[in-house]
This record gives sequence, C-alpha cells and structure tokens, in this order.
Amino acid sequence: MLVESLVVSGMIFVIGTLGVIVRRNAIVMFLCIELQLNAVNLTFVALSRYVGIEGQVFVFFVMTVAAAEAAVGLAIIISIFRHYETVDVDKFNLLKW
Amino acid sequence: MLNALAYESWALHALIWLPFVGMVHVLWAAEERAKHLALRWSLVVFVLSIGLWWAYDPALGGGYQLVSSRSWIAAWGVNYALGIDGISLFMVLLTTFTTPLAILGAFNYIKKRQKPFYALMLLLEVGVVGVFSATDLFLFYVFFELTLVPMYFIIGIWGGERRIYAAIKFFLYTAVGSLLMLVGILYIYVRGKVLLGVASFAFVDLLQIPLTTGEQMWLFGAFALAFAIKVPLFPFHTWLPDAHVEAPTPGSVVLAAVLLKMGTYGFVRFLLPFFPVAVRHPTVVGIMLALGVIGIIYAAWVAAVQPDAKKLVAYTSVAHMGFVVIGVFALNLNGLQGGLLVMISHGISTGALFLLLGMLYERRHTRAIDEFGGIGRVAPWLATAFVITALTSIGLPGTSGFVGEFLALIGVFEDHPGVGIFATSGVIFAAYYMLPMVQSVFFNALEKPENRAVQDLSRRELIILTPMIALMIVIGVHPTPLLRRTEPSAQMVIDRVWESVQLGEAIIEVDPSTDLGAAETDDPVGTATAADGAE
Amino acid sequence: MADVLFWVFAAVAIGGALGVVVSRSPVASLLFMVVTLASTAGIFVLLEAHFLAAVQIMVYAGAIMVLFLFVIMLLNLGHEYKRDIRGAVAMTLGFVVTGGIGGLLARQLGSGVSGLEANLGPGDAIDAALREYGAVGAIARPLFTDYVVAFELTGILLLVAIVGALVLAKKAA
Amino acid sequence: MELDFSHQAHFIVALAPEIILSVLGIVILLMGVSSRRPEGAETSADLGWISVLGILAAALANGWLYSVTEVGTHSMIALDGFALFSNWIILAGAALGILISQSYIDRQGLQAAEFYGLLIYSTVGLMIMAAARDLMVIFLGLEIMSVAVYVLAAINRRDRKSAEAGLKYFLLGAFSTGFFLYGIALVYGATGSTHVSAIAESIAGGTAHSALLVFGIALLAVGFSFKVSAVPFHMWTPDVYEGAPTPVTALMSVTVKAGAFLAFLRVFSVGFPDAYESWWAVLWWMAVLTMVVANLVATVQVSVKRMLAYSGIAHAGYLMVAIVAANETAAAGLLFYLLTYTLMNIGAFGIVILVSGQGEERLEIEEYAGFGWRQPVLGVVFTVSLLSLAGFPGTGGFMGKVFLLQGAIEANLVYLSAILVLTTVASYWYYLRVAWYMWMKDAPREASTQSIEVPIAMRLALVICVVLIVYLGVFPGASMELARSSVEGMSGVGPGLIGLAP
Amino acid sequence: MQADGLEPAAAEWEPILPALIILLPLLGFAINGALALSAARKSADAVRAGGEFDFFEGGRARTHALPTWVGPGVMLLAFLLTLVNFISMLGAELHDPWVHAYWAWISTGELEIAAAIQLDQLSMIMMMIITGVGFLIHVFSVGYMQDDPGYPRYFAYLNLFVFFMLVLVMGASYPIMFIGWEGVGLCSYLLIGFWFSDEAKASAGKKAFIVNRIGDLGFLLAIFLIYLVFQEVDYVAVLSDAESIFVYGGPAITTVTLLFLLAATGKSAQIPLYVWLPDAMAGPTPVSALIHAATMVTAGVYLVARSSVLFALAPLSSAMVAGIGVLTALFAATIALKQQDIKKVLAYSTVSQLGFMFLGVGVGAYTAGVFHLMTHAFFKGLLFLGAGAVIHSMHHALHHTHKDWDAQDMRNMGGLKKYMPITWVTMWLATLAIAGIWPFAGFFSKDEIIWMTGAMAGAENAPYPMLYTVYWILALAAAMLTAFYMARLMFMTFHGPNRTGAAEAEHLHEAPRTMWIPLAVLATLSVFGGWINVSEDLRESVLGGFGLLPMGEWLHHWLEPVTEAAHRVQESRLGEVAHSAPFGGGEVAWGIISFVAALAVVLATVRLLGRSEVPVAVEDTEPTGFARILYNKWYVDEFYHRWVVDPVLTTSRILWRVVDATIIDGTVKLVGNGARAIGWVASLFQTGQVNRYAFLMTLGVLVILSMIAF
Repeated sequence: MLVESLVVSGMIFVIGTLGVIVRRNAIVMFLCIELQLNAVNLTFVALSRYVGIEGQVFVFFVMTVAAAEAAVGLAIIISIFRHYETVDVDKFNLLKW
Repeated sequence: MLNALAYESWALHALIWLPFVGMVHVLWAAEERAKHLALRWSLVVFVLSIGLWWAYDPALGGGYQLVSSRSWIAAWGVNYALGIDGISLFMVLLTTFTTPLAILGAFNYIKKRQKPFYALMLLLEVGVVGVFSATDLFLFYVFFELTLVPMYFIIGIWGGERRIYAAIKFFLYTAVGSLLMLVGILYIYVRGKVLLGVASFAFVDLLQIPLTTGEQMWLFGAFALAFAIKVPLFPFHTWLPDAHVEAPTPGSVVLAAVLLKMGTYGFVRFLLPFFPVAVRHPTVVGIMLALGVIGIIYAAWVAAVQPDAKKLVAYTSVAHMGFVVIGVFALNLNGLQGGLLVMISHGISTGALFLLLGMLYERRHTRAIDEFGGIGRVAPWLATAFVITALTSIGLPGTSGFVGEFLALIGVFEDHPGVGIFATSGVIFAAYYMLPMVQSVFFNALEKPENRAVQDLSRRELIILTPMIALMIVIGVHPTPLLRRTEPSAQMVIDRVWESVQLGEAIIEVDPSTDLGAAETDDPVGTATAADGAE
Repeated sequence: MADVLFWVFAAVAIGGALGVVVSRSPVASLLFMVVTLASTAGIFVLLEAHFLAAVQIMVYAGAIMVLFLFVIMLLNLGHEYKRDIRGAVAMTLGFVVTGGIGGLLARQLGSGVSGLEANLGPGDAIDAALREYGAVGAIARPLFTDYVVAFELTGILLLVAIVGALVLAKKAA
Repeated sequence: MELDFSHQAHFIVALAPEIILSVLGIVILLMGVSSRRPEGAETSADLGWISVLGILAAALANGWLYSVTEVGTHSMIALDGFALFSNWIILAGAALGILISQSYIDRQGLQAAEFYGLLIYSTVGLMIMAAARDLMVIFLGLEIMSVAVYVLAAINRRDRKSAEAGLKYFLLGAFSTGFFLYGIALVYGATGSTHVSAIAESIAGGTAHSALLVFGIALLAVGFSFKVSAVPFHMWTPDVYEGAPTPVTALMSVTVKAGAFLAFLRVFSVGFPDAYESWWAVLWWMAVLTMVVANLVATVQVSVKRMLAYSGIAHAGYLMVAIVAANETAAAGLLFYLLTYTLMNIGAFGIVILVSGQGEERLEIEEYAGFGWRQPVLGVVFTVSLLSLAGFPGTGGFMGKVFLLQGAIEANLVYLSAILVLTTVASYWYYLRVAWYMWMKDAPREASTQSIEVPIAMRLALVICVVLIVYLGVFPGASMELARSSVEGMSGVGPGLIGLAP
Repeated sequence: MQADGLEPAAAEWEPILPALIILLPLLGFAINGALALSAARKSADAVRAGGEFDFFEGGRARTHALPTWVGPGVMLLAFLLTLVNFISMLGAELHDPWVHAYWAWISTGELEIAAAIQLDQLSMIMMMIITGVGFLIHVFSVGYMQDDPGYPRYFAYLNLFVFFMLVLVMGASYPIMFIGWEGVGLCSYLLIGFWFSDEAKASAGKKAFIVNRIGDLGFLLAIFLIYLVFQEVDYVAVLSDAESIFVYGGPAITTVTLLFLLAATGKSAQIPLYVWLPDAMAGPTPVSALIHAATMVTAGVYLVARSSVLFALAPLSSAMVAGIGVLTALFAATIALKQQDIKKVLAYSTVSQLGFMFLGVGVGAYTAGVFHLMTHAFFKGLLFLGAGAVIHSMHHALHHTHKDWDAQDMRNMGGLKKYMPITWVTMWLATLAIAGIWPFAGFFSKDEIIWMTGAMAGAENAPYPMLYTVYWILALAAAMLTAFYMARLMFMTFHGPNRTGAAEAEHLHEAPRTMWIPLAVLATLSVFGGWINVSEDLRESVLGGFGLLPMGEWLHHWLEPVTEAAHRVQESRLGEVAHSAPFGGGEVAWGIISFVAALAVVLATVRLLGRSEVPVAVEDTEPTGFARILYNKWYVDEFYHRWVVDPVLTTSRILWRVVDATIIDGTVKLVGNGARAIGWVASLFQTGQVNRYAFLMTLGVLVILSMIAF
C-alpha cells in the first residue's frame, strides 16, 4: 500500500498546488495549502510503516504547524480584509514591478 | 643622511599614509583652510618622496627595494607588503609630484564643498601610491579599486554638465575589467595554493607558479582587459573623453597623469612577467601591437576634429598610451624603457595641458575651441606655457615627449618594423591634431571681446606650471638618470618574458594532470552528467 | 478489504481535493476539505496510525477547519459566489505545470515500485512499537524523548502564533 | 564541559542562548501587557533596550558555549563552530534590527512589546534552524521564524501595504513550506532518517533510494531557495520588502536570509555531499539566474526599498555560489559574508528608516537628491554601506566577496565566478545611483532643510555598522580565522569530488 | 660605446670652446626670451584695455633696447669663435672628425646616444655659413624689425633657431641631428607665424610644421633602420662601417637612403613636400632669408652630404635624389615665372635652387652640392634681404599714405633703383650670381652640378645613363628659367616707371645702415664666393681666368675627408666619373651654360623693357592660359587640399562621429542600456499577483524536478 499511498498523496499535493495557482480567494488558496500539508502527512504516515514511528511524530508536528499557520494566516486575512473589504488576491497589488 | 634617518624603512609607508592623515586633518579643519592644508600635506608627501630617488639604488639590480612586509590577512597569506623597483619608483614620484600641483590647480576652480574635495584628492593619492608600491597582488588590487571611489566622486560632484553620466561610465567601465581581473588573481592564487602549497599573493611567490599555456592565455585576457580599459586601449577608450571632459581640472590632471598609468603599469608589472608564454604568443603580441597602433593613429585623427579642447586632449591621451603599449609589447628593453618614459612624460605634459585648459576654463567658462582665438595676445605667458607643453605632447626632440616615443618606436621597430612604420606616423598626426588647436586658441585674431578680458597667468599658476615645464625639458635633455634607474627592472621583466621559455614547457611536461582543461567547462565533478543538461 | 477501503478513501480524498479547488463558494471548498481530511484519516487508520487519524478528525477537521469557517463567516464571504477561478489560460498553464509535476512524481515514485519497497524493507517498522506501547504510547515515546526539543519548539511556535493572531486581529486603533 | 546529549538536560546547555531569548520574549510580552500605556504615547525605548540587553545576554551565553564541546554529531542540535558563528550573525542582526526599529515603532505607533517579542522569537527560530541537524527541527525553526515574520510584515495595521505584504508573504511562504515539507518526507522515505548525519551516511552507504532522494533534495532546495529568495522563488521578495515596515524588511533581508542560508548550507554540504552530482547543476543555474535577474531588475527600480530588495536577492545569488562550491573555503566565506552583509544591510536600512520619516512616504531614490550634503554623516554612513554592498575594497563586503570567489575558484567554478563579478558590475550601477543622487544632485527646492533627528539607538546601530564594515574591510583577519575554524569538517563534499586539490 | 669613448684615437686637433658656439645663441635666446615674456606681459595689459602698448614712448623700452645688442651680439661672438676654430682647423690637416660627448643623452641597454658634438670639415663649413650669414641677417633685422612690438620675441626665436641649426650640423649622431632638425622646424613654425594674429600667417606656420613632420617621419624611420642594422646611430660608427655592412644597392641601404630622402624633401622643400615653403613667406623677410633660404632648408642637402657614403652605396636612391632635385628645380622655376609677389618669386627660386643642390648630391657631386648650398646662402640671403629692404621701404611709403596696396606685389613697384640704389646694385649682383653668370659665385657652383650630371650620364658603369642625360637637359632648362625669372623680378622691381604713385614715391627711401651693410657684405660674397672651388679643369681656361682665380678646388679638397668614402664607392662602382662629361672636357659645357644663362637674362630684358606700360591693378593682370596655371602654381595646393587634407579631415570626422561615437561608444551604451532594458522586461514578471507568483514558483519546481529527473 506504500506506493499507492505515496501516489495518492502526490496527487492531492498536486491538486493543492493547482488550487494555489488558480484560485484568487485568499482563504481558498490557504485551504489548498492545507491540502498540500495534508498530502505530506499522508506521505509521512505511509512511510512510517516502513521506516519508523518518527514519521507519525512528524505528522503531529505538521498538524501543529498547520494550526499555527492557520491562526496567523487567518488573522492576516482578516487584517487585510479590513483594508480592502475583499479577499481576492488580485485586488492586492499595490506592490508590484 | 637618508640612511641616518632609516629612510628606507618608513618612506613608503609614510607616502601612503601621510595623505590619509592629511585627509582626516582636512576633514577636521575649517572649510576655508582645507585647500591650504591639503596642499601642505601633499607637499610634505612630495618632499618625502624625493628621497626615493637616492634611496633606490639601481646598482643593486632590478629587484624590489625598500621592501617591507607585514602579515595582513594571515588566513589568505595576504601581506601588507611594500617595495619599489625602478618601474614603480617613477610612478610613485609622478604621483607625489602631480598631486600637489593638481591641488594647487584646484584653488580657484573648486569653489564649493572644498573640504570633501581636497579630502578625496588626498585619498586618491593614498590609493595611487599604494597601487604603485604594493608588492602583494591582493594589496595591489585593493588599492587599484580604491582609486575608483574618490575619482567617481570627484567627477560626479565637481564635474561639468554631464558629470554623472561620465562618472558612472568611468566607474562601471573600469570596474568591469578589474573585477574580471580579480577572478584571475584568485585563480592564480588558488593554483599556487594547490600546486605549490603556498597561500600567498606576493608577486615573487606568484611568479613561481607554473601555469599552462591555456591558463596563461585566459589569465592574460582577464588581466589585459582590466588594464586595457584603464589605459585605455582602443577600443575600450570611450569612457575617457567623457570622464576627462566632465571632470574638474584637478580630476582630469590626476586622471591623465596618474590613473591611466595604472593600466600601463599593470601591463609591465603583471602581464609580462606573470604570463610570459601568453605574452610571447605571436597572436597576442600581434593584437596588442595592432591595438596600440590603431590607438595612436585613430585617436589622433579623432582628436583632430574635436570641437572641445579638453576632449581633444583626452583623445591624445589615448594616442600616447598607444605608444606605451607598443613599447611594452615590443618585448625588448628599448621598447619597454620607452614605454616607461612615455608614461612619465605623458603624466607631466598631459597633466600640464589639463591644468592649462582648466586655467582657460576658469577665465572663459568654455572649452570650445571656436570660442577662443588670439589668447596669445592677452595671455602671453599662458600661451607660452601651453605651446611648450603642446610641443612636449607631440614629442618634439629635446622634450620629454620625444625620448620616450623614440625609444618605444625604436624598440618596436627592432622586431616589428611594419608596426613601427605605422606607429611612427603618429608623429605626423600629433602635429595634425595639436597645432590647429593651438592656433585656434592662442593665435589668430583677437576678435571676441570676452577673450580680450582674459588675464594672464597668476603667480599661483606660474608656480604650478614652472616645475612641470622644467621637468619636461630636463627629462628631454637628460633622461639618462631616469633610464638608468628603470633599466635593471625593465631588463628583469624582459628577461623574465624570454627566459621562461623552458620554465613553462618543463612544467607542462612534469605534471600534465594539472592542465586544467576542465577549468573551462566549469564542471567540478568531472563527469558532466547533470551538467550536460544544465549547460 | 483493506485495499478496497483504501481505494474508496483515496477516491474520496482526491475528489474532495478537487472539490476544494473547483468550488465556487469558499464554504463549499471548506466542506470538501473536511471530506478530504476525513477520508485521509480513514487512510491513516488503514496505515496503522490510529492516533493520528483521531487527531486528524478532531484537531484538523474539527478545530482548524472550524476556524476557517469562522473566519469566512466573520468576513461574510459565505454568500460570495463570484467566480474567483482564473481564466482559461491560467487554468491551462496551471494544469500543464502541475500535471508536469504530478507526472514527474508519478514517474519517479512509480518507477521504483518494487525498488522502493525492496529498499525500505517490510512494512513492519512500527509494529513492535505499536504492540509494546499502544497507538498513543508509540508516538508519545519518541515525542518526549528523541524529539523533545522539537516538541518544545512547537510550544514556542504556538505561542508565536497566538501573539501574532492577537496582534493582527485586534482592531486597529 | 563536554556534552554527549545522552541526557535530554544537555539540551538546556546547548540551547542556552535560545532559552535566554525565549524567556526574554515572554518578559517583553508580559511587560507590554502589564504597562499598556494609551496608544500614541507608547514608547518603545525601554522595551527595546531591554531586548538588546537580553540579546547581549544570549550572546554572552553563545560565547560561553565555545568552552563547551560536543561529542559526536548525532545530536539534533549542533554545538559546532558553525552553529556558534551563525548565532553571532543572527544575534547581531537581531540586536541591530531592534536598535534601528525603535524610532520607527514610535513614529508608526506600532505595538512595541509584540513587535520585539515576535522579533525575538523569529531570532530563536533562526538560531534553531542554523544549529539544527535534523530536518524536522529545521522545519520547526523555520516555521517559528516564518510565523513570526508573517506577522511582523503585516504588523502595521494602518498600512495597506503592510497588510498586503503580510498576506503575500504568508501565502507564498506557506506554499513553499508545503514543498519543503514534502521534500523532508521524500528524503525521510529515501534514507530512513531526517538527521543530516544519518542521511549522509545512508547516501554514502548506498542504501538510500535515489529516486525519492533526488526529488526530496530538489524540493528541499526549493524550500530553502524560497526563504533565501533565489530566482525563480524570489517573486515575493520585492513586494514584501517594499510593503513591510522598514525595520522588518531589514530584519528579513539580514537575519532571515542568514538563517535560511546557514541551514541550507548545513543540510546540503553535510547531508547531501555524496549526492553532489545531482544537485550542483540545479543550484548552479539558480545562482546564475539569481545574480543576473536580480541585478538587472534592480537597475530599473525607483524605490530605494525595492532596490534594496533586489539587491538582497542578488546577494542571495552570490551566496548560492558558496553553496554550489560546497567546500570549506566557500562555507567560511558564506559565514563571513553573511556577517558583513548583516552589517551593511542594517546600515542601509537604518538610513532608509531615517529618511522615510512619518508614513513611509519618502522611499523614492529622487528623495535622496542632495541628501548627503544636508546630512553629511548619514550620507557617509549610507555611502559606506552601499559601497560595501557593492563589494568595494576597504569594506567588509569586498572581503566577503573575495572569500566567496575564492571558494568558487577552488571548486573550479570559474565561469560562475566570472558571472558573479560581471553581475556585480551591474550592481554598481544601482548602488552608485543612490550615491549619485545623494552627493551629485542638488536637493529639490521644496525639500525640507530641517535636519533629521537621529535617536540614540539608531546612532548606536549606525556607528556599529559602519565601524564594523570598515573594520572587517581593513582587518578581516580575526573574523576570517574564526569563520574558517568554524567550518572545519563542515563540508562533506570531498576534495576529490570537486576542487582543485590533486 | 661609452659616452667618453667617442673620441677618436688620434685627436691632435682641439677646437676652442666648441660648445660655446652652440650655447651662445641659446644664451641669446634665454635673455631675449625673458625680455620677450616681460614685454608681452606689458603689451597684454594694454591689449586688454583695448589698445596697444607703445614701447617706444619716451625712448625705447629696455625690453626693446637690449635685444639689439644681445641678438646680433651672441651671433657675432659665435661667428668669431667659429672663425677661430675654422682657421685652426685649416691648419690642422684634420682627417678624422673631432668628436666630444658631453653627456649620455639616451642611454639604455645597448642603445647609447651621447649628447656629442662632431666637428669636421663639413660641419665647419655649415657653421661658418650659419653663424656668418646668420649674424648678418641678425644685423639686418635690427633695422627691419625695429618698430615691431614683438621685437625681443623675434630675436629670441631667431637665436633659438641658430641654436637648433647649430645642433643640427654639429651633432655627432643622427638622433642629435634630429633634435636640430625638428628644432629648426619649430623655430620656422614660430617665425612664420610670428604675426600670429593674422590667421593666414599662423596657418602658414602650422602648415610648415605639419609638412615638415611628414619628412621627419622618414628621418625617424631611417634612424630606426640604421639602428636595426648597426646597433649604432653615431656618424663615425655608421659611416665608417657602412661599406662593410651594407650590400651595394641592397634593399636595406636603399630603404634607409630613401627614408632620408623623404626627410630631406620635407625640410628642403622638394617635390612633393615643397608646398610649405612658399607659404612660409608669411614670416618676416629676414627670416625668409635666414631660414627659408640660407640655412634651414639646406638641411636636407647637409643630410645627404653627411650621409654621402650611404647614398653612394644606393644608386637607386641617388638617382631618386637627383631626379627629385631636378624636377623640383624645373617645376619651381616655372612657377616662379609668373608670380607677382616678390617674396613668392624668391621662394620658388629657393625651391628651385634647392633642387639643384639635390641634383648635385644626387649625382654624387657632394662637394658641388655643398658648394651650391654655400653660394646660395650668400646670394639668396642677399636677395631676400634686398627684397626685405624693398618691402620695408614700400611698406613705409604705403603706410604714410594709408594706401592698402600690397607692399610685396611687384606690380606696385617699378623704378625703385632711383630711390634705393644700394639695394638695386647689390641685388643685381646677386641676380647675376643666381643666374650663373661668370664669374659670380653661382656660376661655379651651379655649373659644377650640371656638369657632374652630364658626367654621370657618361660614366663607365653609369646605372641609368639615359636618366642622367634627361636630368642634364632638364637642369639646363631650369638654369635658363632661373635667369629669366630673376631678371623679370629685377626689372619689375627696380626698372621701368614707378607705379607706387607720386605721393608714396616721396616716402620711398634707401634702407638704413643696419640693413644695407649686410647687403653689401653678402654682395661681396656673392661675387667672390664662388672662387673657392674653381674646377682644376677650368683653372687654366678662359672661364677660370687663366689661373687668376685663386684656390682651385679648395672646397673639394677641404671636404675630401668627409666625402672620400663616398667617392671611393663611386669610383669602384662607376669608374672615373669626372672626365666623362659630354662634349669632352669641361670648358665647352661651361661655356654653353653660361651662355644660356646670359641669353635668358637678355631675353627677359628684351621682353620686359619692350613693354612700356606694366599694368598695375590686379584684375588687369589676371593671367590666362598656361600662365594662369603657372600663376596658380600648377594647382598643387588645391590638389593636396582636395586629395589629402580633405579626405583626412573627412575620415577623421567619420571616425569620430561614426566609429567612435556610434559604433564603439554605441556598443558600450548598448551593453549598459541593454542590461537595463532586460532588467525592465524581467521586472514585468513582478505583477504583484500572488497566483502568478505561485505559478512561476511551481514552474520553477517543475523545471528543477525535470533537470534532476532527466
């Protein structure tokens, strides 16, 4: 089941990547990033059966990181929403060139 | 007396660092005292430097004298190592001689922001003296680059209309070359570390490193580019007219008199001894001689049609430096000696020309040749000084200009008569560019009322010009004392170029594995697997 | 049985992931995300990571996603159905690039199907630990011994996140 | 004192500076909470000084760690010279960053306690990154740092740009984190470990699964490249640097970059030396692209902050050369370069902070016209910093560049060295452009003639920067020796594989 | 060779203070120069104020009083010193030259060029001419330049010129000669442009310098080549070894001598570089006399004579020398026929006479060449000074009535003999001399040249017999024309009706004493100067005065030590030349030549005197047809302008505008701007849109993964 899991996680990862590229809604983009993290988790878990229990420990860490990022990321989104009244990233282009 | 003072042990250090002290002093002092202080400090340096004439004893051979060395960056084997030989002796003297005169020449020219100006002039002196007295390649490079900054600001702050353009062009152009040279320097150094196990930048150590022909060619290219831009050699010369025209008088003076010499000095000091195999290569010699000759003729012709007097003189610098280049790449003693003498002479005469043009500019606020006319009537002394200097510049026998060109030409003629013929035609074109300018400015009718008001030389200006003109004639009449001092060192350089025939070839035989063919593929692994796709 | 389950979970997870990307509504995206997380948790179970599966459901799907939902509601984005997917060109390019990456991954992972398993040995590396310490204990032991430093670091990380969220979300003066 | 980490408590010793900083962070945060003054009247000075003192204490601890030796290389936290030198760099950057941000915080009405607290925690994260030998620990360090800096970038809530910078940084940062993490996973799968020594052993022993490994390495490279902002993962840099509050920009351009590079170097030259063949070409091209693109784009910038952002990218390109070279000289060069880079960038950003004044309005290069003559001392400081960034002799930047070049040439990367110096020429253009505006143009008539008030903290920072820049440019010997001894044994890339040694 | 090793072993003859001969004029230059600078300062202040400083208000200013004594004074001393040395050398039977090195001028490695003086018979003759004629011209100048504000400057230049001229002839090596060679060119430049406020005059000086420099190129290259062959540049070493080192007629020697020829054509105004000399008449007339007639322009002849052995070894070059000489002689003579400016006539006459000298040295008659050089110095100096006196007088006259006529145009003169009798007489003597009428000086010198040309044509092993025969005929033609145009000059100036106008005529006057005394001295020399070298063949005949004329072939014997090597080569290669002249011996030729000349004078007389009215206004006398071509000097200047000067200028402009500014600098700018343009384009990727950034990052990942995967 290892290779299958890896492939599935790879697919989810790639879908997440695609989402980041094509969505303009900051929250959805962030969701897609979470998707990527989730895919990595799957990889870790799949590998842990063959390598060792640390893989599962790492997933634990990754979840923590995801939580921390979610807290901060959503705070940032709230913060920028206050300025722009939107979460469409295309509208945020004061900074360019 | 020099011995009693232990002159040899501290002279070079003093020459480098006294201007620095002076710089601090100038910055510290009041604005209105700045120029006098700067002059005094530079004079002190000059007076101290005179002792070098006696301290350097050509009878001891052509090696370095007044040597002193301290570890500077031990980790890299960099030393703060100073010393002079016959070649650098005169470059140092030229610098210390020119700087006070340039400073004096700035007295009326620089009206605003005097303190930083004089401070930068002194800093420039630090750099240049350092370049000429360093015997450690790293130290040399540091000083070499250090000279750019003050010059950049001198041109950029106190220059003319397009000063910024000129300053940045000067800076970037010369930086391109010198940075590639830095890579070359490090390459040699690393080779030394690997092949000889010696981590050192000292010239003497670097000369021991057996470099293959291929390496020598590449390194020659890197070094030659740096110096060719600095010289400037055709076709790398276009920064020079801009820089000269826009620079304030003292800047032009130092630029012409000293900074350009760093390039030709580099030719003599590094290209010839470090890469003898490359230098001997017929193609290389051919290219360098061709560029030199083209420079001589081309620059003369272009100079002849310049409407701007300063630009004209700038182009003449290119032509003169062409003589130096052909002299040096004649690869014989006469040529080299001639090249060295042209360097000295050009330093004095072109420096003086720029000073004179500066004086004219101060009076008329223009440099357009057409704006003048008949100045000789109202400023006869100025005209006299200018004519003498111009004649030196075009190499009239009896002036310093001739001796150098004569030797350079005789040297190049010995081995490359064809080149010699073309180069010699430079004497015609020198007259062709210089005399019309002299005529248009100083002769002809005094038509414009502005020109009628032109004042003759002041006492200060006379003090500036007198030593320069005196030197032009003294060197022209009796250059032998100079030549005696440069001869042993020049001979060493020439010997090095020719005697290393065996050296280079022997090394290739001994250790073929060190032939870094791989150096050109940039493939550190040697097996270009991923590299193939990447490259 | 396990294989069938695996493929079901996998299909749902991938479908959910696609749903996240293509849904117009952020809320829908979020729900699809929860679906994916849940089915991933199912796969975790199949892969003998029971504790993680639980955490995944509780923390990830439960807490974090709720936070998302909360923010979506706070910002009143729930009713925004304006398309925010980029145009055809961007989509195409996106597909090409991500497809390329996916292809490469598949090639690299797939090419070594046998190699990988041979290389890694039998999939019983954690069996002993699970047997000895149980699902939680097996994770807890390395967490508090070998990875104690990392564990402490997560503490700092969370502290930073809290402070950061506070700083930003506080209403501007 | 010897540490073998047989007991977890040994970590308390090994992590003494980090622990001190963490405590400091809490103290600062608590002080901020307890003495909340009405906004607007808030002053950052006391908190700032306390932070600096705390960092000094951490630095003392770091110095003390030199007397501690570590047994073996199996620990997750390295206690080698490299880590300690890295700490110097990061701590110096943090302290100087705090010094230059004090006046800014007051001016912009930011929340001082949170600002300093996050800054200190980002420092902790960076130090962890630089010292960690385990990819997971590196990842956590990276995240601590990143989360703190996401917030810092967006901390000016009154400023749209700041918020936008925070969002961009966050989204792209998290995105790259995904790749980085995936890379860890693949390496973990390929070698069975996340510990760099173990990874190296596994690769050397041939037990690693190469298909997974190379992708893992590539994705790790991507993750690091994002943090060090190497092309093409640099896109966020100019925007974020421009939008973030200037002190944060300064911090990002020095400590963040330093920490990322230090971890990058450790992972790649200790963890993957035997896979050198598979990654050098990638990094070679990335270095080239970074140097070329950044330097060229920087030449057309009109905002000083943005120009410095591209300059930062360009420097990342130079530092990438060291990673490609992967020998001890290059590693030492990287350390030395980062040290000087920290100083000169802080110096430059300090001036930008002073000039930009209230509301960050004066960021265009035009604003600097005649600045040098109005504020000669500041002008000189800025000029020295710029010259150092340009790599001019007499400044630390030059020595650093030579150090890097030396490493590159020892690794036979002659073309890369040539490209490095040629792109440096392009960089002269934009650095000198600022200098020419400062000294060679006259100030616009309407420009305020009033002199800029320079707070004491800023003065201190600028003086330290300039003095050290010049000191490192003139007497680099001691620091170089230290850098050199710090990297002993760092590069596992054998001299037979690269380099000129026979 | 060591500096002090230059002295030959047997130097029993010691000159008296030879260096002083050189230094005296230099001293004069220094003093006059200082005075000039000080005067110029005074004058400059006045000019600034809008006027002109009057140095003569309240007596002569010190700056203008002193040069009167210093200028000619140093020359007199130098002349006396030269004379003393000359006399002592006369008695010394010196064979080897006396050489003394004062210091090592250029000394490096193998190359040693000493600042050395060489005294021998040739240089002694030259020194005598230079100091002697020079002294006279200085004296003349005192009168001529009396009222010029630049008086001290004038003397400074003149002294400097003499200094360089002495260096030229006294130097012991080619490089030292080159110092003098260029130095006199410089002085010529300064003196031609003496009145530099006049653009035409300043330009003339410039032209002289630049054209001279073309010749100097040849000199330099010749020196280099000699050095290449000999590793030596001293006369003693080079000339004594030349026979053994060079192959007779070989490429090396031919090249060297051709290069010397190039040098000589520049300095001595031969085809194709003669164009500067007529323009050089812009300078004060005494200058024309001294520099552009008597001394400097003869440097080329001196050079050939000095290197006689080299030329003797190179028959082709010698033939070229002779050919250029004779062509120039004829060509310039034709131009002189139609010139209206009195000085222009003399200028072309000088070019023509120099051609004769070249012919002489070209056919191996080195002595004859030098001989003609000497006599030419006398009579042409005299002619110029006479012309100067005339111009001086005309100028005064025209000045008084404020008439803006040209004081030098002969059409404005006529009948001056009444007013200026001394000038008239002396100039006629010189005219007869230059025309080659027996027994004046020119007869003996010029006719020896023509005779030798004929002799060459008939020599046993004559290299190009036909060529020399042509030369001989051309030379005769040129000699005839000489007589003709000189007679024309005299008649237009002194005879016929006065055309100045009555009011002006009242102010015409004889030259002052300082001016006519030199005229008289030179007239004497013009009459008797030729007697020092009466051919032995001629001695007993009518033309030789049946032995009454003294000192047969004295100059020939005197110069023998200098020319013997050349003669030796000639004899060994060509056989006995001297007795192979056409028409048997010498007398017949002599007779013919003298007859031809006399005939020409008569023709001219008839032609001009036959015409009662000589038109005055310029427009009336615009010549037509062939005369027009001659009047316009064969349009050579125009030709040069069209085909040399303009192309060079145009090329220069193209080089500057196109090559330098556009191509080279354009490339530089392109690199710079191109880099920035690329930077700008690259910055366009920075759109500020996060998706796009993410996309590019992903693309980067894809590329990296592909790089690694494949």
